[in-house]
Amino acid sequence: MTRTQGYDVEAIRKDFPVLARSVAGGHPLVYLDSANTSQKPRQVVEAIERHYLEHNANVARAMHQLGAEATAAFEGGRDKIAQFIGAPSRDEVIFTKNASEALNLVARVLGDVGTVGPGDEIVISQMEHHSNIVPWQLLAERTGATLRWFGVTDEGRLDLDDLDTLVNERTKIVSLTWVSNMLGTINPLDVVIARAHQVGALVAVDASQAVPQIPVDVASLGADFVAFTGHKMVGPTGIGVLWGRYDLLASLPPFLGGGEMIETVTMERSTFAAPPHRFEAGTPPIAQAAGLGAAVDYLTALGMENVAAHEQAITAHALERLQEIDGLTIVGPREPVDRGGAISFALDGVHPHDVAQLLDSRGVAVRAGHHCAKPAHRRFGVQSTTRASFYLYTTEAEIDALVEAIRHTQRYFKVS
Amino acid sequence: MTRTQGYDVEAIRKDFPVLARSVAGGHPLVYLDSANTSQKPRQVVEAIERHYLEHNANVARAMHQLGAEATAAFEGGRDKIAQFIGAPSRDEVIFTKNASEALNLVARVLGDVGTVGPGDEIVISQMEHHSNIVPWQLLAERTGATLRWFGVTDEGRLDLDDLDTLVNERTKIVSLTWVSNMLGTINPLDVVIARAHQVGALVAVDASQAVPQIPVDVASLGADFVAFTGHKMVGPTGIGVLWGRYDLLASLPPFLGGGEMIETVTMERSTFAAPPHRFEAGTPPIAQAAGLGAAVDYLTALGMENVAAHEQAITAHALERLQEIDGLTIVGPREPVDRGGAISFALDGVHPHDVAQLLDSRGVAVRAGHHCAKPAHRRFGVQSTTRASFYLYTTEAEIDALVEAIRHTQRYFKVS
Amino acid sequence: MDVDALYQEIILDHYKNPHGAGLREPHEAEVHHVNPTCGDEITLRVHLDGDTVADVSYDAEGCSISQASASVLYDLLVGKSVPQGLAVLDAFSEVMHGRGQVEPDEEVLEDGIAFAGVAQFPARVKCALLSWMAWKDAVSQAVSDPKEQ
Amino acid sequence: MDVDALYQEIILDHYKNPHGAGLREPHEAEVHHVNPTCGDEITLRVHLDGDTVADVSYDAEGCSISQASASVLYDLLVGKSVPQGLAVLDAFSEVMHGRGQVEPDEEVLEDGIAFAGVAQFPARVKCALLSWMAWKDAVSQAVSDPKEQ
Ligand SMILES: Cc1ncc(COP(=O)(O)O)c(C=O)c1O
Ligand SMILES: Cc1ncc(COP(=O)(O)O)c(C=O)c1O
Repeated sequence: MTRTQGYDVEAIRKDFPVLARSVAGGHPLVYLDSANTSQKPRQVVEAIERHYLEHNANVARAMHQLGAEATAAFEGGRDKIAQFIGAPSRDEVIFTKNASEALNLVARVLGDVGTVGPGDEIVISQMEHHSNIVPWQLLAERTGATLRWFGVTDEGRLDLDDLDTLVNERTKIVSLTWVSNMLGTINPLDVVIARAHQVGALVAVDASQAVPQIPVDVASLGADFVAFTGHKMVGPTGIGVLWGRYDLLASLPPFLGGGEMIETVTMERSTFAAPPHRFEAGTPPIAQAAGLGAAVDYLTALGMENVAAHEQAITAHALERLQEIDGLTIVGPREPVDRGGAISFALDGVHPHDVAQLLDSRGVAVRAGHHCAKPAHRRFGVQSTTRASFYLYTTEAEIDALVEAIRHTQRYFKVS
Repeated sequence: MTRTQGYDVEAIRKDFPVLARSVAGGHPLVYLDSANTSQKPRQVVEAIERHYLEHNANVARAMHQLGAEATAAFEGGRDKIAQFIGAPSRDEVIFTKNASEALNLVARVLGDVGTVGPGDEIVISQMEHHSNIVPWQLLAERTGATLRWFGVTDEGRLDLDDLDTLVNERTKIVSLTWVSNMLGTINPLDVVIARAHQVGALVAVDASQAVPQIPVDVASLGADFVAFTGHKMVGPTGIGVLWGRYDLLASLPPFLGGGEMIETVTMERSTFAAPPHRFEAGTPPIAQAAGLGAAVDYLTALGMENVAAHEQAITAHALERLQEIDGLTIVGPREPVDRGGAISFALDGVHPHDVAQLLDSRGVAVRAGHHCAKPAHRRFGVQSTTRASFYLYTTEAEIDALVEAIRHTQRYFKVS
Repeated sequence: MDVDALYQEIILDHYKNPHGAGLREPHEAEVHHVNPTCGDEITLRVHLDGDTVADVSYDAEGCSISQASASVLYDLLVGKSVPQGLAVLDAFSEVMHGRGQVEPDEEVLEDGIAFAGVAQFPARVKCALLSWMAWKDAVSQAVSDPKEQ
Repeated sequence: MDVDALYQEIILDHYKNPHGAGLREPHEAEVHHVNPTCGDEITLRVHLDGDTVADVSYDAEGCSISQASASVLYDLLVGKSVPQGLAVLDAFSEVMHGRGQVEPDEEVLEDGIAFAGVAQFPARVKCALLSWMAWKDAVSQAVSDPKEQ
């Protein structure tokens, strides 16, 4: 079995106390739901705890020592994120509440500024998470623009056959996921971005599943906006990130109005601060930014190349083992090539809900349902699937436990 | 000095480790910036820590044991908030990222649904926090509606003289703060709500400074929306609350689109879940809701009547002591009547920034600036003030330390 | 929590051989309900003959619990009067929301007592109630607008 | 951090008696800058005579640091050429962002060296830079559009 040089998964697991838990029935927890949310290492939780108990204050506007400490923790989180994703400037990093808000922010302000109107087109894909579908549907509805989308091939890849007709001179915005949370597919963003920019469209990338798993450099990616979320990258809930090109951000109006995002306010009118603050109304997620900074430190110490290699190795093992099971059909690419660590599957004769319940009774935590990707499910003629997803702490033994629990499920429901 | 029966502030302070800190120069911390953000008791921080290390999972959509535990923690936070504010139904409690998002949510969806247009009026007041000004300015700009406002009397009270002309049949929305974060004023909401409802206007209340300080019962208040924020009520950052009347919420379109807020999604169109989920796109602030639940438990154990009485007593003491200082002018009501625990003041000959800096050098943490209330400052002809604000852990000795530090400041700048 | 409490033999039998499945004519109301969390769906029709539930027909896609529950609903409600049916629904809901503390009445719920175990699995209660909520909705539509359709 | 490092005697003197305060004619550019955090404001005019900074006039409201900084700016920049002035601005900025690690050059910064202590108070750096950023903005406007008022 492939092992990344010097990557010690057993040592890593010690940082995640929950992984040593046992669940109902006394089974050790086998957590295979990391595409849904990742577990948090002690280092991240302690950073949050320390922040609250020792340095808590509001930021920017407080000029006492505690305020300076809290501001350093918060803005330090921004610095760390900027460096982690290769942002040319820290001022391009906007903190939101999650990836969904980041994507909605883009859709709302582009709508407010008149980027799209009747006759204009917005292009997404059939494999998007609902958070990268609904904001664009709502924008199209508000503005009269038309929503179009890339299809998905039988293998679960982005169908680029009609790239040049789909993305055309009417296209104003293209918004695409980097890694599919359902199919696991890693999309070839470069060709889409190149085509979109050729026709003058803006490109937003949903990197919610990418930033946790693979080394990301937004400068070389070349997109205009990149959205992701803290809780999937060993960070806290309650914080997401929107990265945007500075000149573009500087040309856009605010999304939410309130404290921190203004330059000056009179009853008649207000002027607004420069990015990123223009887009951060109200008290920001201060402790969460401190926690996310610790998450970035944690990932950086492991090395994102190593995290990606581990994910790759575990996914290869899982693809191989799962395909040994009769009656199990993987929905999405079956080869560990351009593929992230989420595997959705159907099991003949047992509904995904029931699969998940039986696995849970063996301590194996997976997700069942549409994984916020109903159109992708419909594309494959299934209403729901069971999904196992892996992360930097997942072991081959856990994959083997998954396989054993699936076989148990088949026996329980008498389908094998 | 008045003391609330059985309210043991010294015992309470032991729950807040940061209050035992000393800051630069070895001075014990005197934290008088609670209107900006409150400190957090150990109980809240531990609830967050425990959640992350033992029960972390995504909610609703995860059907394994950990997912059930996380969902119980998150929805349990909602139950606690609902009970704490007297909400007729838990489904009226929407989690946002902060109070600012809650107010913007209301402004955006009322705009989307066409509540206001040209000729219609929105009424706010001159003492609002920017978070209750800017969203309405932006709404007025987007829709052609007119923004109007209540003035403020010389004493710092809401000027109700022209209530009946200001709130008239053209008025569609009235949005008002309950407790001013700058002046400290507690507004007589009942008369405004009665008048607004008489003319058929909706009423939003910014309760960001009220919910932390006084017993709140939204059912008897009678407003249509109430917004507040977790971090000012001994809870975490990254979470706010919008309460709304259920029938009203059920009639409104979504604000942000994405995971969790849908009923069904196809590429062509989507339908949306019932409130509160309709308004909670994406992964919600899960750990923060668990923490906010612990904050509510903490406040409930103290008793909000006791918290309010303590605030009242401390504020009375502070008003008295501060007025002993020559050259100090309080901006806002000088009597501890219908008054919250924030006192803004000017000191002759010393700019508020410099006051705050000097106080900080003595360990006394206050805020200097416009406190996100520029129009209220302009109303009183000052560009900024120094603000001391108190909370359930503030002692009379800390007020005395403030007074001593102000006198030191006057000596330092040779103005006394 | 023991998974055997959830997957009672009766439930698995109804799942494999659902009673009354399929959409039939005549009907006075048709509704479509979805469990947004997992995507389970049901299209359900109600045919009333005066005050009597003459038929309940449905097309459901979902897990064993939601499918079996629709099958049991068919057995329990067809032939009853609307008020009787609503009383059964109340009894069923009460058990479902009872977190395993409410003793089901076999006289009233018949095979439905097998769902008592579901009440211990909060995430599955919505599965068991999907068809019942759909039925309630459909009946109220049929009663309020009996000529329509 | 010792507050005396911040409030040097020189700073307090400039604060009490600001040099060059008030708005004057003629000017080629006028700007208004605000520190959004605290509300400090400055309206600042630049008058160029050829390449020379002939006058800098201003109306400022703010703390001792921001007021004294405008006063020192007046002393340092009036009479210099624009490139010389920008070099002084660079030197001043460098000290301000140096977190107390950058040694100021008295030849260049004169009274401005008193602001070295400000660099240890990150929250106050913006106060010290407010007038300088306004000057930079005004000069670039005056240079790019010399005829405009
Ligand atoms: C009266 C008032 N309204 C609104 C807010 C905004 O709260 P938040 O910053 O948490 O959005 C605050 C606090 O900053 C406030 O004091
Ligand atoms: C691909 C993708 N996009 C967007 C999201 C939304 O992230 P969040 O729920 O944190 O807003 C997710 C995760 O749920 C995701 O997997």
